[in-house]
Amino acid sequence: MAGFDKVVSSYEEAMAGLTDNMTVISGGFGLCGIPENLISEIKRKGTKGLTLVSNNCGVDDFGLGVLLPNRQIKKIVASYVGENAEFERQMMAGELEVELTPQGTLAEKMRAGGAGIPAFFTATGVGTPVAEGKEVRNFNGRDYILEEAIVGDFAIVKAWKADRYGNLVFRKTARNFNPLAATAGKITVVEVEEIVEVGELDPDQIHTPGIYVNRLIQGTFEKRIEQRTTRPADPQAVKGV
Amino acid sequence: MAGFDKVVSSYEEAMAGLTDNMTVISGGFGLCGIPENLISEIKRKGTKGLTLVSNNCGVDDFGLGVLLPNRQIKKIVASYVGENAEFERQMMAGELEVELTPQGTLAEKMRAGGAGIPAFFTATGVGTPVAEGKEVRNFNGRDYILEEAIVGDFAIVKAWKADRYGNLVFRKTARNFNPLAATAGKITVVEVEEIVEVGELDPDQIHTPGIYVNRLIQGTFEKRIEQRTTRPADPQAVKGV
Amino acid sequence: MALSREQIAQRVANELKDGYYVNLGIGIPTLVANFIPDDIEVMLQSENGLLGMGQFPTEEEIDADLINAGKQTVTMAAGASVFDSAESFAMIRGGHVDLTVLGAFEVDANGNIASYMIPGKLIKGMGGAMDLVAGADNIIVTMTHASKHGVSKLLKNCTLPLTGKGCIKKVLTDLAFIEIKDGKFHLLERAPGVSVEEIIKLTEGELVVTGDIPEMKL
Amino acid sequence: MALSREQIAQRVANELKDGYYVNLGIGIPTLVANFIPDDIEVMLQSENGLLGMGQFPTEEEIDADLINAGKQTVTMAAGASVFDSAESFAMIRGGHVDLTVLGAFEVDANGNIASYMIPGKLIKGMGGAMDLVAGADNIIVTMTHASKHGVSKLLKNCTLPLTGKGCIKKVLTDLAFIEIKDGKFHLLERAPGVSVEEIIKLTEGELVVTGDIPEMKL
Repeated sequence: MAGFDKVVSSYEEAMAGLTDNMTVISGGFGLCGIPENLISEIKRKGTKGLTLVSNNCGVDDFGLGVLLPNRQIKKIVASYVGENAEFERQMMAGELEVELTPQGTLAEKMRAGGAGIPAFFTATGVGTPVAEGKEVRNFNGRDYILEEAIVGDFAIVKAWKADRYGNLVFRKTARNFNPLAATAGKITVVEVEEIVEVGELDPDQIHTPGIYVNRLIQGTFEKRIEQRTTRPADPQAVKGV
Repeated sequence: MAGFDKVVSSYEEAMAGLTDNMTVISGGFGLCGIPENLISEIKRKGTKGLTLVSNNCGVDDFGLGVLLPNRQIKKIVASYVGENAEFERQMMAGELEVELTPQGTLAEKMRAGGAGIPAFFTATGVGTPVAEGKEVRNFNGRDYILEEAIVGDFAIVKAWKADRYGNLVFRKTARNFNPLAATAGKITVVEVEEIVEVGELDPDQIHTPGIYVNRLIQGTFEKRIEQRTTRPADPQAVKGV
Repeated sequence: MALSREQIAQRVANELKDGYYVNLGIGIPTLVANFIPDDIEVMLQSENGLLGMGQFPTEEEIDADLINAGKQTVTMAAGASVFDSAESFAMIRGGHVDLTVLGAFEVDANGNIASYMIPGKLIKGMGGAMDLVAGADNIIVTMTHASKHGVSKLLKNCTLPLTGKGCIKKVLTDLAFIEIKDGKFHLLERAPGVSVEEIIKLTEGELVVTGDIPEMKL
Repeated sequence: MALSREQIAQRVANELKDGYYVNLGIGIPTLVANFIPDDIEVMLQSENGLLGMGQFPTEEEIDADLINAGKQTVTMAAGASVFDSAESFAMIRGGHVDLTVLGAFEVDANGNIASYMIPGKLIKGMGGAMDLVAGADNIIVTMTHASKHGVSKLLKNCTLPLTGKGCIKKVLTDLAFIEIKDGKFHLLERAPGVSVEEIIKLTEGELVVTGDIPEMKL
């Protein structure tokens, strides 16, 4: 019996069933907390015509950006798509459809997708291009627009630790969109830095219960940093300059 | 400077500003994780005409039920109101207005209230008395009803641990509606079993960030159990009978 | 002979599959936990915010902070997780629970269910039942087939306020296992020793009987 | 003389109050953190999921898992908490943040703001800016008063796609601190050495000047 053991042994197995023209929701913010190896596997498979839902689209040679050169992405739903020359070229050339979505609305759309809420009202975007074609309704004297949920054929997620049942714990701001993406995939695939025994994680401290997770794999991560900002180790040293 | 120190020194101070006819949202499920002493303080103050939003209304002599004898409650929004004879009497006599709300819808209404979502669609309650007077809309072939958010003048919450900034950690199923109530009060008052120093709680493991908390007090709790169900300590002993 | 409460629970347990996340309602559904086959694993979801509900605690283990949706003291199984009520119903409403078992006063041939209110008599509230029936694809309703006075609970149309509309496909009573489709009840199995005629007599809604109806295996 | 970027940040910092939860946008707003008065405490919210953002890390402290919304490596202050993006914007959208400071390309006399897109030229996206301007009651926009070519950015009507409609009440430019109400700009303070006439000249929207306009205190 397999029971609740979600662990798979290869990235090929992890992304099995992903086919052309599917919708994939990805966790991550910039290059922080992105499912690096699951993205690489999609590149390797060469799946085309994908609709990607992710806050950002990586950079030219890392993150979701690696799916651009072979034109694997048909459409992207994102809040911020700077930092990527090939992205800009494809968008300007009309080769790539871009649906800019406010960051909070994007997060809420994923949550709603996972939570069986088909649509919700928000004040975000009222009177802006984001509101075009959407219903506007007044509640208690203020206008709101109706936004619909997002569900993915796949969700790809990066967590820190997991047990074999797929209970997940995230680390610092690498959490970001990952717990939301995890709820919104018909098939949710998670890669983690460490898999621990069932029972090791404190039930009160699990960020994503295993019920949302279909497949789990342990990976190694580059964790590239986009803006390396530091302060001097010894402030006295600076003052002394 | 007070900074972010949310600690108050008395229950009187904790509930200061609560006046007649206000709306109070309470955490708790049955008698589990209820803000016992904040409820007692409302009883002591004798505030009347309250609209209470809570999954349950306690029992006759414990929990929110203690606000019934002096007719402090005008209306209750709850999912389950059994286990309480005085409640039933007042309801049947038309002295108490009851708005039965499905448990998941109630939780989502609180979350929406705290999250600036004025309304959302849900399939829960379609075709039932809950749907009366509510908009029905079809998304992707299924009917949903529109439910509106709830915001309280006060929210009363029971947590396990907190730091002085109001960062909260809940324990086991005493979590229930508490984190949701905490987000939905114009003034959110929290009582806890233990207040620890700022920095002691792991930032990755805080259930409710202090931004939602206005006042914090340390209390002692009876923690009454509604259904005391047990198994024999040693199953062999039973078999041996 | 009509099934006992335990036998109803036992028959429901046969519908469990390895790896199922299951929500068991109060009453007979709770008993299903006692009959989970040894060769499969299931995880019990309790809508007050627990996935991985364990057995009742010993007297020493009792913890007022750890209860199930029936407000009974419980324990946690290995791999359990705790969450708030919004997350709990996100799971339920979002269709992540594989099987829901709950009781009812009435069901009808259109898949409607009434389980939470008898106007003027019993007004306790729906708790999580409306969310559960709206959120689950796979629901088994457990109930007695008829009242003590022989009044059917499997109706043409529910008479009590509904808990959910058109959402019930499977009903297990003390007499029969029944599927609801196309506006009709379809008899799948009968309780050991109970005749098809007896079931027909106690079913108000249209009952389709196709071929030989097997006895349940318990 | 027109304020430097640092001076703009410094003037904004005077608006901070003890116990404020503050979201600082990318660019000049980020610099505000360097000018928080010693006698008050504020907590910085970063919309990627951090409340209690600390200073930049030392080379040894750098952690790829700990960044701010500008994707810069940061640290956590004492009492910090981490959460997911839905929770972060629940805070923002729900009005729990006390002050938001962000940049803009244009604002107009109706409180509209354009800050995220120059059609055909700059299409990077709005990130969290639309949520921030929709969620906060208390917003300060920081920007240069006019372009290098002397074209005003305080307009009758924004010309670029809007980030938010009717949501801006306070603008701090390199020349002036301005309040927006009743469809007009109201001059509150001028940068040291900058004349009222100069500000009028560089403000396209109607500018109300009432009485003596004090110089800013930095």
